[in-house]
Parts: sequence; C-alpha cells; structure tokens
Amino acid sequence: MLRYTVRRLLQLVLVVVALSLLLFAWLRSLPGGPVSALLGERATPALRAQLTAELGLDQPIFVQYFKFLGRALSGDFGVSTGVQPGDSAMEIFLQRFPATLELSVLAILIAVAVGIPLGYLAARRRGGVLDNLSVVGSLIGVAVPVFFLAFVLKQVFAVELGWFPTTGRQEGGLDATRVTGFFVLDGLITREWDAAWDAVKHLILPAIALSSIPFSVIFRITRASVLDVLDEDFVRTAESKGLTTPVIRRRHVLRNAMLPVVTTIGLQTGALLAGAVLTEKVFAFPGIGQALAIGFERRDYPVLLLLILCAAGVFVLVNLAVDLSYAVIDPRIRSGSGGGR
Amino acid sequence: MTARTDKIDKLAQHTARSDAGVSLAAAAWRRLRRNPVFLLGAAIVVAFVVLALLAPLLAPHDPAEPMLGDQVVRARNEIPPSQPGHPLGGDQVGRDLLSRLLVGAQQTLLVGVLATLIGLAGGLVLGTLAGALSGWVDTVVMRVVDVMLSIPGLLLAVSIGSLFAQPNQYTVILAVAIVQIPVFARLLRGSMLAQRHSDHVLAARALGVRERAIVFRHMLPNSLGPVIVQATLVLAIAIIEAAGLSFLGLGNPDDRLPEWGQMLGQAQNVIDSHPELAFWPAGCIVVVALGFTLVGESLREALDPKSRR
Amino acid sequence: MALLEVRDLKVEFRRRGEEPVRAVDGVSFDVQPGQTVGLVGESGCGKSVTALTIMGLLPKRGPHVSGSARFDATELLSLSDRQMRDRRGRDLGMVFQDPLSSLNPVVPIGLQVTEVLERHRGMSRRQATVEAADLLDKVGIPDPRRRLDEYPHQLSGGMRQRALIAIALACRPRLLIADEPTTALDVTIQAQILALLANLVRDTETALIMITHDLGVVAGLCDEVNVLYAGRVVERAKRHDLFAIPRHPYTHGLLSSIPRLDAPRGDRLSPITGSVADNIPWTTGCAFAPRCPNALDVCVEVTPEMTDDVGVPDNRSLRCHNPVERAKRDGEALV
Amino acid sequence: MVQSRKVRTGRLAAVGLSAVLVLSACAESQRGQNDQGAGDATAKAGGTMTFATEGAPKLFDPFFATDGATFRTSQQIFEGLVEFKPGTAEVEAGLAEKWESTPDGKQWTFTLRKGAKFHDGTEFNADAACYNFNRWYNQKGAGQSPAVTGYWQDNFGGFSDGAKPSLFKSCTVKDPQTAVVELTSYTSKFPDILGLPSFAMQSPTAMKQHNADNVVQQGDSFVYPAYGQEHPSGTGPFKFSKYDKANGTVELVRNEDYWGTKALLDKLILRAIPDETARKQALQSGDVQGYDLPSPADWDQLKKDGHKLLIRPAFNVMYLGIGQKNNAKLRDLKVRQAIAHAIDREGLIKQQYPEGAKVAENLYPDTVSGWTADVQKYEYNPEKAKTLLAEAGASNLEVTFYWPTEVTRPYMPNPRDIFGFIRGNLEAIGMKLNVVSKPWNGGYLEDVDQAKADVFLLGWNGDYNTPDNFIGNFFSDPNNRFATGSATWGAQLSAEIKAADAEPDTNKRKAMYEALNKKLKAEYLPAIPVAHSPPALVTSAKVSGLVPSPLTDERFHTVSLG
Repeated sequence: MLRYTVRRLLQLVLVVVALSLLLFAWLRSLPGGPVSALLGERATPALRAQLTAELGLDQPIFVQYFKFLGRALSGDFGVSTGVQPGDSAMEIFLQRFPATLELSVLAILIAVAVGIPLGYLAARRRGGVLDNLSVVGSLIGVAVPVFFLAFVLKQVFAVELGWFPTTGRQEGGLDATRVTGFFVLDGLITREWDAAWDAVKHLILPAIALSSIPFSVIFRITRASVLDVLDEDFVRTAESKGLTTPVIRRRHVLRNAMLPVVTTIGLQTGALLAGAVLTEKVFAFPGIGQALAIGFERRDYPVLLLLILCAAGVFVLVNLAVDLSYAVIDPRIRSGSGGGR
Repeated sequence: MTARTDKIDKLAQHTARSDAGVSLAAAAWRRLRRNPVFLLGAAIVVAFVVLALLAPLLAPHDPAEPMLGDQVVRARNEIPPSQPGHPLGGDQVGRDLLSRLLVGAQQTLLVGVLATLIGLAGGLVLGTLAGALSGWVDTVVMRVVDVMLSIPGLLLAVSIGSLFAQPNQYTVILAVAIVQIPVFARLLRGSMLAQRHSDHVLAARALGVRERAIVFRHMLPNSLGPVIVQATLVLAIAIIEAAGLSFLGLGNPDDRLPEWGQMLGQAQNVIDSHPELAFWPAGCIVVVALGFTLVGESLREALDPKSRR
Repeated sequence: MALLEVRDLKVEFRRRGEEPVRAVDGVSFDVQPGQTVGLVGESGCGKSVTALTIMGLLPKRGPHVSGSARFDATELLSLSDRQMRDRRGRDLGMVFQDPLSSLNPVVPIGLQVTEVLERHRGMSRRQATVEAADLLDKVGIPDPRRRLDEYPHQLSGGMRQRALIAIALACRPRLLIADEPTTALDVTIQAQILALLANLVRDTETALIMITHDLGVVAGLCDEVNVLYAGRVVERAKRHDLFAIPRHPYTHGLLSSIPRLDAPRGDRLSPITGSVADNIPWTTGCAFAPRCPNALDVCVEVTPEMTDDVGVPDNRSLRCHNPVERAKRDGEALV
Repeated sequence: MVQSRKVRTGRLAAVGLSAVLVLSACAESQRGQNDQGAGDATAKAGGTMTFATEGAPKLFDPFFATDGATFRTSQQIFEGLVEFKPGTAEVEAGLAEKWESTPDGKQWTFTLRKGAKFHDGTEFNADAACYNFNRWYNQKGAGQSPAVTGYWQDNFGGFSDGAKPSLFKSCTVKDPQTAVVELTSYTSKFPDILGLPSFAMQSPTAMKQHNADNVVQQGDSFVYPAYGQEHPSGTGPFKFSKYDKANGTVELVRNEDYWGTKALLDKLILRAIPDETARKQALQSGDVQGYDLPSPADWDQLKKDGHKLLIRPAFNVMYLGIGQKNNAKLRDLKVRQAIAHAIDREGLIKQQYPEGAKVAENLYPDTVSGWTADVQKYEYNPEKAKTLLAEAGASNLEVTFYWPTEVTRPYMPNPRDIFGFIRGNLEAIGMKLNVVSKPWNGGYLEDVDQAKADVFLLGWNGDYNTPDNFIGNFFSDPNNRFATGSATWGAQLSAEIKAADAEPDTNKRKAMYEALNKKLKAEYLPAIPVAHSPPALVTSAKVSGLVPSPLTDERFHTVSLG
C-alpha cells in the first residue's frame, strides 16, 4: 500500500512538472499577456518594447522557463496582472482556495445526500415510476449547462424571491473575523453566528447549481451498482439465512454497492473545479473558479498557470485519496491481493 | 492510474466482453426496440439532425442580416418583438431569431460531430497504438493520456480554448475535441487489452495470423462497442462544453453563423430583461443533449450483458 | 408423515413480449425427516428452480408458482414474506453452488456466521462468536478463531464451501438444500465436502435435498433419487434400484454416459444424443422423445403419465411409454 | 426626478438630437447638484454604503496606479493640490487654495490650505507638497517602468536621472503655506494634471515609515511595498480601514478630523464584482447600494425599478482608426473619406449606444477647449462613398479590420455588435473585409499598437480637460498606432500638436486647436470620430448626494443614505 502511495505521489510530481512546462511554453508563445495587461490603452510601441525588455519577456523561452522554475521552487509563481493586479499568484490561490473548497464540499454533500438514497430506491423499485422519473431527471441534470442552471436559480431565488444573496461570499458590512479563511468555519470558531450563517446563505445557491452534475452521476452509479449487487449470489445467501431486510440492505447490499460510488464521488469532487469556473462566475463568488474565469478573460498568465497546476494537483490527489479509501472498504485490496491495479 | 482512468478501463472490458458477434448486437437491438428511453432519445436525435440538415432551406431569413436593426434600441433595451414574418422576433442586433435558431442547429451539430470525430480519431490512433503494440509505446502513450486526464474536462477545454491567439469556430471545436482524445484512447486500449486475451484472438494467433491482421481484423472491430457508446455521449458533452466556452467569452467571436452555445453566451447580459433570447437556445441545447445522452445510456445498457435481467 | 411434500409444483417465468418459459412443470416428491433425496438432471431441467421455490428465494417479479410445497404441515407457498424469513435459516438451510460469490466479499466470515445465529437463536454477538467458532470447527475448518476475522478471499475454495455449510447448518435446520455444492470444486475437495455433508446430516438428523447433475454424487449419499427432465420428474427410485435397473431411457442414458474404468475394452461410451434444446413441450407428448433411442410413435402423441412401475418389488415410479428392458443391464455391477 | 427629466427631454425633442443630448446631459448633472442639496438638507449622517466596482484595486498608492479601481478608492482617501469641480472636468482649488504662474508659464506658486492633516496626523504643508513632487521625480529602478509610473511619464516625462527630458524641474518651499514649482517648459496641461488621482498628496511620514517607493519587478510583474498595500495616508474625507481580499471588499471609514465638510457616511465599502450582470442583481437584491458602469442595455430597466441612474457627461471618444502603414490605398484621403461617408453613425448610436451618447465630430468632446462644430461632417451617404472609392480607383478595396473581444469600454459598450454594424456599412459600399478579432489583452492592443491593423475600433477616456490629453496622446509621437509617420503629413501633424500644447496664451492656443481639429477632419483623417458615450453609475433610491463625474471621479463624502 505504502509503496503504491509513494509511486502515485511521484506520478503526481511528474504530471505537474510536465504540465507546467506545457502550459508555460504555450502561454509564453501567445500575444498579449503582461505587457498589454499593464499598459492598456496607454501603450505605445516604444513603451511596449521597454516593458517587454524590463520583464525579460524577450529572452528565449527555455531561459524564461528555468527562471520561472527557480522562482516556482521558492513558491513564487509570479504576480497577477489581471485577477488581482499586484498580488502574487500564490497569495491569490491561498486566498481563494478555501472559498472553492467550502463550495465544493457543500456541493458534494448535497449530491451525495440526495443521489445515494435516491439511487438505492430507484434500484429497489427498478422500472417503477420513481425509477424512470429520477433516471430521466438525472440525465436532464447532465444536459442543462451548469451556468444556465446557476443563472435561473439566482434569478428566481435571489433576485425575484430574495431568499438568498445574489453574489459574493459574505456581506462586506459584517466585518467578520478571519481565522482560517473558511468563512463558515471562522464564523463558528469565533462565535460570530451571523457571519457563519451569512456565509452559508451565500453558499447555498452556487452549491446547488454546482451539485447538479455530481448528483446525476452519483445517482446513476449508485442505482447501477445496487442493481448489480442485488443479484449477486451472496445476497441470495443472505436471504437464505432469513436475515431481516434492514440487515441485508445495510450489511450486504450497500456495503458492496458503495465501492464504485466512492470512486465516482472522488472523480466528481475533482471535476467540480470545472463547474466552479462557470458557477462562481455567475455568482461572482471569489474562489478559484472565478479567478480562472477572470484570468482567462484578462490573460492573467501567472495566475492561470498556478491555478491550473493546482487544479490538476488537487484532482490527482483526490483520486489517490479515493483509491486509498477503497482499501478501507474493500478488504480484497487492503490485504494487498488486489494491489493498486 | 487514477480511479477515473480505472473506471474507463472497467467500462471498456465490461462492454468489450459483451460485444462478441452479431447475435449479441441483434439481441441488444431487440432490447432497444422495446426501450422507451431509447426511443425518446432516438426521436429527438433524428429530429435534430433532420432539422439541422434542412436548416438552410427552412430558415425564413438570412441569420446574419440585421433586418430588424431599426427596431433595436439598446439604450431603452428594445429588441424586436415577435411579429409577422418573424415569429420569435429578433435578437440583440435585430437578426431573425427563428432563422438563427434553425441555422444554429446546423452549427451546433457541426460542432458536436466534428469535436467528437476529432476526439475519436485521436483516441483511435493513440488507443490502437497502445493496445496493439503494448510495451514502451503503451507506457508512453498512457502517461501522456494520464497527464491529460489529470485535468477536469471542461477546465482543460477552457484552458485550451483560451490559449488560441485568435479564437474562432474551429478553435472551439478543437478545444472540446482534445479533451475527449484521452478518454477515447483509454477506452479503446482497455477493451483491446480485454480482447488480447480473449479466446478468438488467442485462436487467431495460434493459427499464426499476422499481428497486424489480428489487430485490425479481430481486436479493433470487437473493441468498438464501448467506443461507439462513448461517442454518442461525447456528442452531448461537446455541445454543452462549447456553450460553456462561449459563456466564458472564449467562444467563436464571429456570430454571422450562429451556434446555440454562442447565442446563449451572448444573451447572458440581456438575460433578465429578454430571457427569451437565452431560453430558446438553452432549451434547444438541453433537449438535444438529453437526446444524445438518452441514446448513449440506453445503448450502453443494451450492450451490457448484466442488464439482461 | 413426510417432512416436505411437494405436489404438482409448477413455476413459469413470464417476460414482457416473450414466450412464457415453464421451468418447473408439475414436480412432486416427498422428503422424510433425516432422509437424503437427490434431484438429478441436466442443467435447465428445473432442479435449482424447484429448490429456490421451496426456499421462497425466487425473484419477486416474473415467476408464477402453482402447486404446493408443505413443510411439516405448513404450506410454504402461501406464507407471507415475513413468515418465510423466520423459517429460512432456521428450519430450512441452503448451500449454494459457487462458494466464492455466495459469500459477501467485504464482510468477515465470522459475522456472516454469527448474523444468522443472532437472527434466529437470539444470541448476543459474544455468544454467537463462540458458537460460530465451533461451528467452523465442526465443518473442519482449522484454527477457526482466526478464521472468524478473515474475509472470503483469504480462504481456499473448499474452506469457503465448508463455511457456507456451517452457515446453513448454524441453526440446525430440519431440511438442508444443497444446490450443486461441489461442482465448483476440485475433485479431491468434492469428496471431502460430500463426506462432510453426509456425516453432518447423519449426526444432526437433518433431511437433505441434494441437487446435482452428477450421478456419482447421488450414488454417494442419496437414499432416494428423482430424475428430472424438462421440468418434470421422469423417474423416481431408491438409489440401488436406480443404478441397478434404470428404467427410463433418459436415466439409462445418463448412467451409460459415465465413463467406467471396469468397462470391457472397445466397449464405447453411449452418450445421449442431441441436447435439451431439442425438447418438445410435455403437452404434446414426451419431451425426451426427440432424443430417445426407444421412442415410439405414441411418444410424440400422448403425454406419458407418472405411473408406479408395475410388477416389481421396489416401489418406483416412471414416466415413459416404452421403458428400457429390465434384462438389458442385468448382472452389471453397481457403481 | 426621473419623471421631470423625461418631460424635459420630451419637450426638447424637436430641437434636434445633438441639442437635446447636450441639455439632457446638463439636466443630469443639475439633478446631481439638486440631489446633493437635498442630501445636505436632510443630511442624514451615518450608515454604511456598499458600492460595487468592476475590479479590486491594484494597490492604494495612486502614484503607482493606472487602473480605475485603484483611483476609485484613492480618490476617497487622497486629495491633490488642484481638484476637479464635482460633475465637471474643470479644475478648482484642492489642497492649494490658489496658484499663479509667471507669464512664460514655467514657474507656479501654490498657496496651500491651512489646517489640512494627513490621516496619520502629519501636518499638510509646503514641505509635504514638495516631498511628494520630489518623490515622483526621483523614482528609481522599477519605479521608472511605464507600467508603474505611467501617468508621470505620460505627463511629466522623465526622472531626476535625466535619461529622458522631464517637464518637472524643482519644487521649493517658500513658506509653510507656499510651494513653488518650476517647470522646464510650458504645457497647457499644467496645472490641470495635478488634479489627476496619481498626483494626489500623500503623507511623507507614512511613506517614509513603510518605504513607499520600494517597488520591485518580480517575474512578469511588479510587487508594491507595504505602504501601497496597507498604509495609505492622505488628507481626504475617508480613511483606509481594511482590505478583505478574500471577500474582495475595501472598507473606508469617515475621517473625523477632515479639514472640510465631513463625510456623511460612517463607512464606505467598495466591493469588487467583476461580472456586470452580477453587479446589477446585487443592486436589485439590495446587497449593494450602487454600482459602477451599468450596461446601457439595463439603464431603462434600472430606472423602471426605481433606482437612480446617474449619467456622467461623456468625456471620451470612440473612433475608427485607419492605419497608414500597410495599405497604400488607405493613404489616399479620398478612400478615408469614403469610409467616413459609409458609416451610419447616427444609426449606430441609436441602436447600440446609451441615451446621451452623441455623434462625435471631433476627436474629443465639446467640453474640451478647442472643440469646434465647424469641421467637415461626413454625413452617412453610401453612394457618395462608392463614387469616392471609384475616383480613388479603389472600388474593390480590401482591408484588414480589427475588433476586440472579451472587453467592454465606456466608449464601446458592446464591441461585437458595434463592429457588426460598421462591418455592414463598409461591406455595403463594396469593401472587402478581412476580419481579425482578438481578445483585448490577448493580442488586440498589441497588434493595433504595432499598426498591424488597416482599420480598427478603439477610443479614449479623458483623464483631464485639455485637448492634449486626447489628440496629444494619439498623435504627438508620429510612431503611433495610426502609423501617421508613414503618411506624408504625419510629421507635420505631430509638430502642430506639440506647438499647440506649448502655446501659453489661452486664446491663441484655443484657435490653434480649432484649426487642428478642422485639419484632422478635412485633410488628415487618421481616424474617424464615431461617438461620445456617457458612462453611468447607478444607486438605489435612498442614496443621495452622489455627483456623476465625467472623469469617473465621484466623491462619496457628500453621499448619504436618505
């Protein structure tokens, strides 16, 4: 298990380095970027040339890359030119990561809390009304563009009904104390209940929008895998023991059906970042996603580079976590016989 | 390998196993014919494709011609309402909305199909390479694929999309397509590996059939099942992700030939005063994406031996 | 009176838009307390379905069951789901074919044994664990205490089957149904398992229904044998009689298709030609007719009824218009 | 309010578009004044206002900034020697009560206000003033990068190291209330430029304490010292309280010992909401009490919803640039004139621009000196355009047409649709367009600046009220994005602009600029002025006292939540 974990971590490093080189080369080969961002309309050819030289953007690409690597190793990924001009990319990441994490966690929680029970019920009543409805529903969930869903939610529940705030993470006026950067958490540990609640209210709509796809997927996997398990021999054995339905359900069906579901949950968590780009833009939610969206629009290369790298990193880590958690629920892997594929 | 990649592999072997010979396809078809979900999906897809192909004939006006331009007053947020000859009215620069939706169908189909085909082609090449001549080729190809798979789909698409010096229709398609290449590649490799050890391949090899023949006559054909399923699903994904790109302003800036995602993306800043401009394309996207997904899902289920309960 | 009376049991599977399939077509047999009864036949002859029907383990939707299966004077087929649960595992135990897939891979063996004890014998987890340990011991699993915490994939095939048997016998059921318990195992293991089963049922006076396609198994431990073909019993006899004088051509075919070491040189195997696929429905005649060496015209016109084989000391019944001549195999030794 | 405005405009409808727009523009600003009056009368002090802006400030030291978000904040915290009269682009007394110059306009004596204090308690006096001037003049290293001190270099030129000539010579303290600034030459810009946010007075103590000038170039950008990040200290009505980056909110609090009328609000929170639609919905749902730059498409609805729409007098210009470099045909005046005639500017403005937008006849708005109505107007006339092309032998003229994506500018609310309209016009006279669209920061500005475009869409937001801020910026260097240098008349144009700028005599100067504007239209035509578009801000109904400024330089100390 340990060797496997180590191997995977090394793989992660490889992925990140490869990616960084790829992105860096590509980003640098593009027009615009820092110079345009810094000068805007005031730019004249002369000024451009001067600034390009000052920033060393006229040097050969690999020279630039090694300089970048050097800085990167010391945690310096350059300074934002578009998202929050003047802040270091790393700072921006650290600031916004908690926001997106809060959002993603809530989204996944929603998806799981609704998806798994529904998936189980649908499987039990296979072909029933509930089954067909929820299946089609889940497919629609995939078919609706996330940002559109987000928009409709905001329009209805925030603008028309005014139940939730439309944008942001927290009201400016609250001047809540910042401890961890996780607003809800901060609110709780500083006992600023209003702050915590306000932060939660800001999370709800985006989280729902964000959870639409994970929900659909988790629901469908749960359903499928429960169906598979239901006609496994050992369920029949359990029946032949005359066990009560709850026991069979809990101990024999769900425990086995959860294996693929766990994987899926992991995948979806990783993939949330993509959805976050759209959702956070709609709700002006100051997280990684919004930073990416603005970064793309304003060609903020340092920030883009770091954030995409981190996204990939997180994604791989999540997957690793998933594979490990597998071991916990699946003895076959734990005892190493299954190894790590 | 990540859990994600593993999942793709499972799916691959899974369906590859089931996909042995015509009789099975026939059985699958029999199940499909009775499956209302599939029928609904198929109906949508067929309608969409027909509409898309006939669009130029059906469209009452030139989708690029701002014929109602004089009715547009952005200052007072006036956009041409429904009127004789223009059942859906005009868009934010006074072009006939109906015509744009119709022609949009064509462009959307184009985006979906091209993106899928490119992704498929790329995937086929890589996957076949890896699956056929395993060994270091396999390793290298799969490492590359893993790197690509280690970024969430849309995020990758958006990154790529934003990295073109001058975005246009094809950069969008390319961005969406590239994301799908690794998925197809893994899928194909997975099911080819499953084939590699299957009896008919072993038999063929025992009979001394040449490796190339084995790959192309035995392994490849039998591995296509899951790939085809995936392709239908990718069509839907492609359309949706293209919309996502447009929403982020990375779509095709030239809007003379409209595409639904683009229309939706452009309607976003008038969405609450003129929701119809957004709801029409959005509705179309949802329905069509749903259509392809329904078909894909029911195909997958039909090809899955376990589903024969 | 009999512990289990199965009368004219019919099971029919109906799938939307497909011909209804009759898996069991009027099977009747008895099981006396402590008796071991064999259900023999090729795969698809309905023996397993019969067993599942008795256990009430058929899928909820699909099958249509008629006839009767009385267990100790109560009609099983009319019991409610709850009542059936209370009986299963307590009065009726079952051992399945594939020991690996029949055990839950993610639950320790121990729990899989104890849960049934807790359910039916109201034991606490602790008591149950102790009990489970010596159950495993009884079925010949070495070092049971340690095994309790292990998972199925850590046991050998034989061990798994033993564990399953332990589970099935945990509550000392009065009837045990073993559905091809040895087919998934190596020959050497098979013998052990059969021996184990034989001893256990003898010691605990449990009645046993042994379902198998392997006449060898039957010869090993059955008191009475029912030969099924296409969902019907075609011949019923005491073990010795059956092997001594098989009357039904099908039984005869089965027997003579067993390779025998003591067969004279050059004497060829005479397998049954054709396959179950060639059946004709019982309603129009004898289902076996198409494959039957002794088939007469009547066989394809009149459905043969189950009749006592007249004029012989042993009471056996038979479903055939033109049984195999007694003379044929006279003098041949038993298996 | 809204009502009366409508009546007014309605009544004047007959007078003809431009007139109406002028008046209604005034009407707007008057309304601003009235509101302010009302605000004072019912001076309901106290409360917190949250105002949504496009972006978060880069830093709080305006001298190092060029971005609106920073200025929006710094203008609440800082004041300059001269200030712009609320709602106009004219200078008035700021921290300097009055000033006079020698006839040659090279020596300026500023009499400073008594009793003004920086937020850190430091006295404001001549020393402080000169400390600021010398700070600007003595920037070193990264401080000399055009990306850092853009405004200084645009307006004063070089630094003390003399690498480039500088307009600034010296600042001497005559007495605590009197500072004398010496310039190397006369420029019409002075002293107006001192009203620019960048040149606001900052506390010497604070700047020394948090070494304000320690800018470092790092990677692809610049890192600013603690002063600019956390300790800005000015004399303004609001004090910097805190910047909650995680939430994108800047919090300012009332400066209790402000020398003038104290701010009415207790707290002013500036919150960055980059997405335009999101800003609107934040207002509609009451999350914020106002926001900057509502999309013209929403103006009407916002007013219907009972919000206050404050339209700024247009102080910008949007033009269609015509490059002289690559396409020889375009060096033919007839061709450029043809293009001018081809564009239906009235139609474009009616369709795509907000109310209050005007057709541009000069390259700067009529509030700037030297503007003249007496220029050659190129009325919309496709036929004439065609004939002109024919005469020039360019009937099948083919040009590359650049337009920007992923951006909106106050003078260009919706580039795609504006481009679409103009493309229609040009194709109508038989021109063939090779369309190039690039992201604003992703290659558009770059290509255009390198004169790669034959025809392109661009504009300018005025910083202060002199012609030089507009046309000077465009043409004084012949090597510009119009590549006028490659035209026979390019050098001459640059010379004339410099001359006009250097003319001390106000009337002469005005005359020179009028002449220049006529020639720009009739003879040179390097760009076709298209529109002056009034940007707006919007507040909820209860907000009063906010005066829209043509320079987007609104001050919030007069604002109250009614």
